[in-house]
Amino acid sequence: MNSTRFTERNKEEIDRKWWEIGDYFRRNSLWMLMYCTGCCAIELPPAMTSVYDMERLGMGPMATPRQADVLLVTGYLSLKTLRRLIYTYEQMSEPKYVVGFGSCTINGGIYHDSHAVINRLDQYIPVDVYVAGCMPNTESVMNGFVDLMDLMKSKKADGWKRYHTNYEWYRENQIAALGEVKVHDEFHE
Amino acid sequence: MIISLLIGLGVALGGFTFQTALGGVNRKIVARLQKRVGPRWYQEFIDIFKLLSKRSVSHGWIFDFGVIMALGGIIGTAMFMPVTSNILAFPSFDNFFIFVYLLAVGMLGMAMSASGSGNPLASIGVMRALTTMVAYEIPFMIVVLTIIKLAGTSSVSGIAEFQQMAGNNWFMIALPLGFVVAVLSLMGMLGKKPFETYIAPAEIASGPMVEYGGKQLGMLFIMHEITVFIEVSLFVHLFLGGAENIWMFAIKYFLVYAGLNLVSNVNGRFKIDQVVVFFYKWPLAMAVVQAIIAIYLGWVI
Amino acid sequence: MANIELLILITLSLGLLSYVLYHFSPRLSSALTILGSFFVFGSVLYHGYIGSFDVSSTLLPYVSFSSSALSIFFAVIITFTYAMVSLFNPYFLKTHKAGNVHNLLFLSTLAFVLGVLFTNHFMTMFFFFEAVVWTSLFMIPLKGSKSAAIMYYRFSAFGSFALLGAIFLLKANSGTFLITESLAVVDGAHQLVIFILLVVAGMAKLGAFPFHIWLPEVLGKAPDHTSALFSGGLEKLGAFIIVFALVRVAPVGATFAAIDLAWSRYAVAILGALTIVFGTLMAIRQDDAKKLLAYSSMSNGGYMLVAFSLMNSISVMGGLYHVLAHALASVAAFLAIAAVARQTNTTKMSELGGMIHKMPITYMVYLIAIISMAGIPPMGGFISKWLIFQAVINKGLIFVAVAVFFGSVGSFLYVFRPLAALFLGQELPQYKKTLKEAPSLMLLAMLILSVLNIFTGVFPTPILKVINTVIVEMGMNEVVLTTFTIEGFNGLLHPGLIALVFMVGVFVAFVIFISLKKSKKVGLMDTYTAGNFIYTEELMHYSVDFYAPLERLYEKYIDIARNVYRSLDHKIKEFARLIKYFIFTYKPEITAFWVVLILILFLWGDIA
Amino acid sequence: MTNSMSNVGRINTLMGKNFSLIDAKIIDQYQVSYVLKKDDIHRALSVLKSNGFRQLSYLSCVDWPNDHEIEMVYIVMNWDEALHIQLHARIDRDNPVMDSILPIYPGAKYYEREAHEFFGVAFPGNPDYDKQLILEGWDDIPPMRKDFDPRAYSDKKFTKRDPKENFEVTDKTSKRPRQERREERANNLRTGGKK
Repeated sequence: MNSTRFTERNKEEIDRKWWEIGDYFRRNSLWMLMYCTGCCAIELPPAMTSVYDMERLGMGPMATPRQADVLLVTGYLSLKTLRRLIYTYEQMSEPKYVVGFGSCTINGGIYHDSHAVINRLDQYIPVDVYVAGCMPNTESVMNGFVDLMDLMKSKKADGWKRYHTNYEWYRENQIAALGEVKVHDEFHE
Repeated sequence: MIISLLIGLGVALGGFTFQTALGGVNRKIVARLQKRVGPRWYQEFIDIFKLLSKRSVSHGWIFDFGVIMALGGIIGTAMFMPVTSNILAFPSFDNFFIFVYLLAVGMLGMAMSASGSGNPLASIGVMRALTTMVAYEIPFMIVVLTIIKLAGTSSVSGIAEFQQMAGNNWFMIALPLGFVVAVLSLMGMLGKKPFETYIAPAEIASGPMVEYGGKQLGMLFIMHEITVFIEVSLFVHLFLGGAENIWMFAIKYFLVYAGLNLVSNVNGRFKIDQVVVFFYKWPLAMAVVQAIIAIYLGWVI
Repeated sequence: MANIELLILITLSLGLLSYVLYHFSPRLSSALTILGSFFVFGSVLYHGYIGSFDVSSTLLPYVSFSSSALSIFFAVIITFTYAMVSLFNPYFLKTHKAGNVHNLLFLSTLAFVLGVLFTNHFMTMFFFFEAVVWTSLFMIPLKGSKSAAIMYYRFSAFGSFALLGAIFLLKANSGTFLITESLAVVDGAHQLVIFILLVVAGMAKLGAFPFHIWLPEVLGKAPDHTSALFSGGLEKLGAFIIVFALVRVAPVGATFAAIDLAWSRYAVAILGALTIVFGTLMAIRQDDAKKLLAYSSMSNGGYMLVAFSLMNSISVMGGLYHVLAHALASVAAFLAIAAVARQTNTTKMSELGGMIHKMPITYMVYLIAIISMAGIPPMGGFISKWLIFQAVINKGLIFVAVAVFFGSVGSFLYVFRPLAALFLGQELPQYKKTLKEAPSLMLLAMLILSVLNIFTGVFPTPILKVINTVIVEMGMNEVVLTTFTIEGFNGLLHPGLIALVFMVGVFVAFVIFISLKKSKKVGLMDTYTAGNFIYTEELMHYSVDFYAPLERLYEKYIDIARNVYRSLDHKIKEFARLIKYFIFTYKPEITAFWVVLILILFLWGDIA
Repeated sequence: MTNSMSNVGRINTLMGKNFSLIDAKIIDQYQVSYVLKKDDIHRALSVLKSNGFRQLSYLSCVDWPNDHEIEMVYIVMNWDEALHIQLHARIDRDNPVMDSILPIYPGAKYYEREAHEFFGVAFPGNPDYDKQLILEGWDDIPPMRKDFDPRAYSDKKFTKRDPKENFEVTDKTSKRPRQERREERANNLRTGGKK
């Protein structure tokens, strides 16, 4: 009786340790999937090239959601792109993180009263870090990435877990805004 | 036998470690070339271990089986690889054709797994990889035919020893045309810039790797590093006279790999049919001319 | 059954019996065919292994037999092919137009093939050869295509005439029809002609360039499982004739000094090289899986030509082993495709996809077969290709080497295509519900073939020892073999070690895989689509024009050989019309005049 | 220059001769605008197409809620003469129906679908004018109608972030070191670790 409880706790401890080691690797090798929906995307080239050189933080661009760790939502999201964004987010392999760029993802920005653009991204998918500004300058973008790494270190970047636990809530919001996430369109049938 | 197998596994592991570290160093070199700071030299290790720690998706048993077959085939190939004339798991069985064809098992596994994912981009990537292969392999094989004919052995360490015995008369100097062909072919094998059509992240979303994430992608990264190790070491043994000790091997290996990286970073990308036409034009002609000169006429320096 | 004559007669009568039985119970007839085929295979294997064949003949007139290591080797391979294909027979009879004759034809070709292989008399051989052509001819149109049968007959007739010509020349030269005796004394000016005629006969049967037109037609349009028979069995008769020509008829003409090879042999090697290149290029662009495999058979026939033309023990061993390895691999591949086609009624890759999810065993059989066909260890094809490479490199044949390497790498391309387009990829909805794994008898045949494919690649020495006796019988030195290794010209090969190391590698990879976190299962349609929602499987399945960028480079030139034959055909028809116009007019006296005139012209020398 | 003006003149006479123009306006030497009756549009487009105006550059609508009308705008272009022609026609707003111009300009297919989606105009003759194109699953009146209130729709449909009244930082002392560190890091990032 006693021994089983001991091993159980031990196992948890081991899992936690492994997770911490894994966290070290994960935060030092963030592969981005750039969902370039808006103008904030223009801040990424200077962040990647020789002026700010994102690669020294271990970050790099990736081609598909399966390979990527962090989803960059750069700018406003119309209903049409939000559907694709949710689909893409669900295809990413866990653990996964989301960074929202610019005021559009925070409160809709200059599109706050449009019929086609959503206001708060965190109602539909969990966002770990917001980078404010319209557009944010490149220092803030880099700072956002470093903040994300800090959050990962202190285990606060748990958006993907929240998505699992609050899935019903997210789902409700998605349905309320979009009607239906996956739609049929004639061009892909 | 067990000891030989362990040595072989040691070579594979060592090759993986060495090549992965060198890959990081080369990323640093390239970054310096572009006036950047560049990643840490152990960045590639971090990448691979991160991938192994993630939770991936699987598209059915063939998707996983192909990855295992790919990594297994490549580890098996690496186990035959001589590092120096002494560090060699299976003396006199390190036949050149084993490397070429056992490597193909790994490639086949990967191709199978990629097609098994059901993504058309993966199949297109595999198609391009195979087409590139049919382009670069023939000139390379003709050059190697010349080398085997001259050295009288198809054992890779035997070829290296032949060059050392002939007063360090490396085939790089003895067969200058063939050397140029082999460099071009090696760039094709490694998928370096002008010939990286089958990865093409912007066109076909990294081709065969499109559906991989997490541990499968991590294993394919390991596989890729070992493949690079095998191909560059083959080149070192065939053209640069092999190595007497492990330091010489490391230096030669580093020079070849870094040189190729520098060349590839100033190039654009070919279209897939341009790759085929390119290899069947000058490299093939040069390889055949080199073979005729060396075998029929006997003009070897 | 130790007596060959009795074996042939029994097989023939079993064929007749199965024909009769078919009208009462098709199932029983098929069972009889299977029994007969296995009986023939068993007796050939057993008595061939012991060496106790009784070659006396008492029942048939004018027929005499002899047995040699070579003919036993070929007989074992071909009868084994028949035995394997016979297991497929019961499932295909109903799809045939005239199913009742199929078993009869099947067993009678088997009997006649034995005749060809074991006779020691050239005229008997020719008779059996023709009998094989005629019986196999009627197996082709059972699925409904007559044009392929006509094409097959044309080229076979051409080959037969060449063989007949060679036989008459040999007779004129030596005064005997007995094979060994007449081949022993051949020399002088006739030698070159005989050599050419025999090679032409063999190449027409083997489907080598430039006589390759019939092969894809026949193998593509014959009943699905019969194609395996043609590829693994009947085509190998061509290799048998080639061995006669290249190995038994001594080298003729001047020698190419740089590579120490007779010009005539070098020419055959170049033809083999062209066969490899043509076969590979054509196989790459086929959409029909069976045609693709047919062209791959052609390309592998080229390897055999190259191997036999080099005329040393390593290359001949490579060639003979290639006959075996390719027979096993191509029969397995054809049968796997036939197992799919039985349920889908098509072999077009653009209409198929995702078969692996319902037919995993068939998939594994095909996978092992193509690994062998592409010459990748640890399968049988690697051993033979390695031996052939050894011989080619040792001789320093650069241009042949280009073709050999091209064929070897090109085979990765074409064998991968059915794998990706037919077995892998998206699971198409039209086959999702109805498709099932192949029935047990078919699986049995395919599994036996797979096991042998692996066995020939891992532990080839027992078979190579048998081939060594064939080589010694031909008057060459035997190849050095130990229990596990083969010694080539410039290196040792240890197939078992390769397999072991490969298994160790796979084990390590498996341990890495299994010790990591489990992956989440997702469906095939849940793939990266750049964010688009796609519900149609066909859109996500890449199978049409698989190698389009590569095909574009040479598709202008593919029809050259076919066009040559077409214009030849046209010219012959024109010539025949001309003769008809002049000779066979409405007036009989003119016809009589021409006939007399031509007779006089022909008999001119004899009369004077 | 004279050439272009003569082009305009030629078209002007062509249109004036064939149709009863409600209004004609020459905007500049490259653009002419005509207002026609609804029924004349198809004939006018066919005449223009046969006179070299091969390209339909644009098809759209303007909403006039006070007049209870929707104005259709067709812009066609001639590649040989560098001339754009706008054709305007007004249709009923409550029951907006306009026959499709698909037989004349096949390229109008998607323009008509877009116009249907955003203005609610029906185009009989276009087989799938009522399929969805841009707005996926739209559930309100067509959004480009002037009586559609995007703000109200947005308020109804999307969750808003409540702006805080008071943006004061509650505890200044504890934030200070963090801000300093952040500034330092930003500096660091800019210079790449060098002073």
